[in-house]
Amino acid sequence: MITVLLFAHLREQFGTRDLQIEENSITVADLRKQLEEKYEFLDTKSIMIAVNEEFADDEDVIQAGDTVALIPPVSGG
Amino acid sequence: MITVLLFAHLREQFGTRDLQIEENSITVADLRKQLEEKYEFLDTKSIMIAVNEEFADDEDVIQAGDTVALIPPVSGG
Amino acid sequence: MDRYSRQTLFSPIGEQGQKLLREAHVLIVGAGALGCGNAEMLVRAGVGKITIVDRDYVDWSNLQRQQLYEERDAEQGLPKAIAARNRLSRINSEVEITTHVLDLTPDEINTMCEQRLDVMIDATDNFETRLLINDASQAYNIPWVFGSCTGSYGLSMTIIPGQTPCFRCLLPHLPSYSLTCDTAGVIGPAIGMTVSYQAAEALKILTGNMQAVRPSLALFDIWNNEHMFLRVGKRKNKKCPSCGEERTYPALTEEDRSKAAVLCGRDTVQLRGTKPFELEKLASHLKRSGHNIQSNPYLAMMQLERHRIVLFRDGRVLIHGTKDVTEARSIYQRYFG
Amino acid sequence: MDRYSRQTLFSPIGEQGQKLLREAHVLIVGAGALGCGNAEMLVRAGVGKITIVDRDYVDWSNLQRQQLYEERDAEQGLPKAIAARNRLSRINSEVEITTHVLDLTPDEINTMCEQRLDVMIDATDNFETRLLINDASQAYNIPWVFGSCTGSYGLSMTIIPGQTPCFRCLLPHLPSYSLTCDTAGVIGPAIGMTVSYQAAEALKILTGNMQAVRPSLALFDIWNNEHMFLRVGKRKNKKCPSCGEERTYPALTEEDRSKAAVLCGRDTVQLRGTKPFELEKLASHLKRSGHNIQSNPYLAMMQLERHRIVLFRDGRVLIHGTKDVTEARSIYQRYFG
Repeated sequence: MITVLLFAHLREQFGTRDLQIEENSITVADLRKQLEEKYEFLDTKSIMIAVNEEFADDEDVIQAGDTVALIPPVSGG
Repeated sequence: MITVLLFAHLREQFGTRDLQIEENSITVADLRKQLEEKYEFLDTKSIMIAVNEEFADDEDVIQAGDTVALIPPVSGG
Repeated sequence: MDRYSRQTLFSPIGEQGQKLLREAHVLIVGAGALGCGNAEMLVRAGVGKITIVDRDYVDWSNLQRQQLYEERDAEQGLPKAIAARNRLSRINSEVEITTHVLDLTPDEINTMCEQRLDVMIDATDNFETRLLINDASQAYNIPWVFGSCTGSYGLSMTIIPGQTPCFRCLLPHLPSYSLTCDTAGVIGPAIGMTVSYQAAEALKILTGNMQAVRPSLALFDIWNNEHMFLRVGKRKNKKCPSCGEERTYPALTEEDRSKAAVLCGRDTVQLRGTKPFELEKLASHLKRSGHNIQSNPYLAMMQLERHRIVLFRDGRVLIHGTKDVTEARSIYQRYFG
Repeated sequence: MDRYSRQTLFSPIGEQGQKLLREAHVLIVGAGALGCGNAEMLVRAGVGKITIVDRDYVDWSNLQRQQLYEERDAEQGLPKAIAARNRLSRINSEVEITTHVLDLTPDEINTMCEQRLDVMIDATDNFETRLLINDASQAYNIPWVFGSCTGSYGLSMTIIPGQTPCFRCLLPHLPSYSLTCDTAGVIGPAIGMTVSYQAAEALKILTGNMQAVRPSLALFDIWNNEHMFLRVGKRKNKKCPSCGEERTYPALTEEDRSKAAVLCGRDTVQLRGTKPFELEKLASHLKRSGHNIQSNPYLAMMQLERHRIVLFRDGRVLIHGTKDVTEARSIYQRYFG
C-alpha cells in the first residue's frame, strides 16, 4: 500500500486529502500513468512528485509503505 | 539511546543541536533530574518537554529510539 | 470590485465567513512586532472591530520589525497604540479601532472581557500578561492565541476554553529567566511566521471553522530550517487552577501587580502613579525650569542626566537606563516628588 | 539607540552581517502581496539598495493582503511600484529604492543583471516571468528565491546557481492551468508565511550564511495545519537547458513575448504598444471628447462601455473585462487606433 498525499486544488478535485494505492512497487512514471488513466481530469506532467519527503525522478521506484506527495505548482503571488 | 533536540538558547548553552542519552527507558521526571545534575546551568522546571512530537507529563516513560524535544518558552513578542 | 473578493473566493471563508468577520471583535494585547503584524492582517481581512492595548511608545529600534510604524512615529515618540491606529485607519476605514495606552491589569482585562469579544491575540513580551490573558480567557470563555519569538525561533498555540489545555497546563512553572527580543534579538521573518500562525488561527475561529483549529503547538526555527507541530492534548490538567475543576484564576485575583516593575529585557523601570498626569501643565512647568521636554498629547519625555524619563498621561513613568527599582524611585522623587 | 540593534543582537547576523546588508542590492520582481511583504522586511532590515519592478496599479481588491498600500493609493490608482516606494521611503529613508513600472522582458532583466545584484526575489504571479528570473539567475550567477501561494497553500525554494537544482529542473513542464490568487483566492497568513520563508533566505544569502540556506522546498497549508520540507538535490538535471552542461537559457533568448497577453487569472488583456504614451496630451484630448478620465503622472484610466481601460506611460494598455485578445485589440483600435 502506498499513501499519496494531495495538496491545493487536487484535494478538492479528488474530494479527499490522500489516496491509498494498492502496489508493492511502482516507478514514479508508472504512478503518473496509473493516476491519469483513473482520473481523467488530472494532468500529472506538470505536477511535482516527492517520495518520503524527497523530490523524485520518473525512474525512481516507490515501495509499499512509502508516502508520496503530489505537489501542484501554483502561480499566485 | 534517546535523542534530545535542543532549541533557542539551549543550543548555544550546550554548544550542540542535540544530545544522545544512553538509556533504554526513563521517565520524563528522571530525565529532567539527570540533565540538571549533569548541566548545572539548566533550570528544567520551566522547560517544556515533548516526546515523539507530543507534549509529555513528568510520569511518562521515554523509550530507547524516542525523540525528545526540550522547548524553552521565550517571552519575546 | 469587492475589496475582500480574494478572501471570499477562499471557500472555507466565503461570503458567510466574511459576514462573520465584519461582526467580530478582537482584542490584541500589545502593539510591538506581533501586535503590529496581527492587527494589520486582521484589519485588512475586514474584522469589524479591533481593540489594541499597549503601554509603550515608538522607538527607533522598533522600526526594524514593527510594521505599522514609520520614522515619523519614532521622531514624535507616539504611543504605539496611537501610531498603530493612525496607520490602520488609513488601511481600512471600515474597521472600528479602539486603542488604550496602558499596562494591562486584572481590572482592565475584566472590563474588556465583559463586552463581546470573540478572540484575544497575545502580542505581549512577558509571561505575567500572558497568564492574565489565559485566566481571563477561561473565566469569560474566550479563545486566545499564544505567540512568542526571539532570534529566529518561535512558538504559537491556540487555547480554546473547555477543549484544549490552557497555557498554565503547558507551563505550570514560569521561567525565572527567559529570552526577549531585547536580550536575544529577533529577525523579521521569525515575527512574520509567528504572526501568520496567529492570524490564521484567529480567522478560523472568527469564521466558525473550529474543526480547522490546530490542535498542536507550532515550533519553528526559520534560520535553522526546523519546524514541528507538537500535540498538546495530553497536558490538559484537571487540577489546573486556571482551567481545572477547582479554579482560582490566580492571575486575575492576585493583588494588583506591584506599582513598580522592571520591563523585561530592557534597561527600564516602570513606576505606576496613583493618579493621571496633567501633561500640559507639567510640560510647561518643566520647560520653565530649563528642561528640554519633548511632548505630544499622550506623553512627555526628557533626558535627566543619564536617564531618559517618559511620563504617560495615565500616571505611569518609564525610567530608562536602570534596572534598579530603588534607584528609579529615587530619581522620580528627586524631580517630581 | 541603533535602529538595527535587535538584528545585530542575532548572532548569525551581528554587526558584520548588518554591514553586508547595507552594501547589498536586491531585485524584487513584482509588487503584489509577496513583493510588498518582502520589500518591507528587507527595507526594515536595512538592505542598502532595493529595485522593484511591477506592471500593475493599486486596486481596491489588493488592500486585503498587499501590505504597502492604503485606501488612498487605490483611490488614486497609483502604479504599485510607485505606491510601494512612497511607503518604503517613509519606513526607512536610509535605503535607496529604485522602481520600474513595466512588464519584465528578457532585455530588461539582462540590463538589470549587468549591475551588481546579490539576490532576486520572485514575487510574480506567473510562471513565464519565473522562468525569466531562473534563466537570468543562471546566466549571471545570482541566487533567487522562488515563492508562490494561493488559498492557504504555499511553496518556497532557494535556487543557488552551481549548487541547487534550478526551477526548470524541478518543473520541466509548465502547467497549462494553474491557480492564482485571482482564481482561487488567498488569505493573508499564507502570504505572510511565504514572505517569511523568502525574506529569511534572502537575509541568509546577503549576510554570507550560505550554510544555513534551506536545501529543500518548503510546502505548507496553514489552514489545514500541514507543513513539509521536501529535499530537492536529486532533481538537479545535467541536461537542463537552464543550468545543465549545454545551456540555451530558453527564457532569455526566445523572441520578446507576444505583444498581447491575457493576465493570468484575471479578466484582463495587456497590449504592448510600440512607443510610450504622451499621457498629458492624451488625457486632455480624451477629456475634451467627453470621456471621464482619471489620471496621475504614471497612467490614465477610463471606463468605455463595460471595459475599464488603463494606459501606462511606457506604452502598455490594460483592457479589463475581457480575456479575448482579438476583442481587446478591436476595442483599442476603435478608441485609440
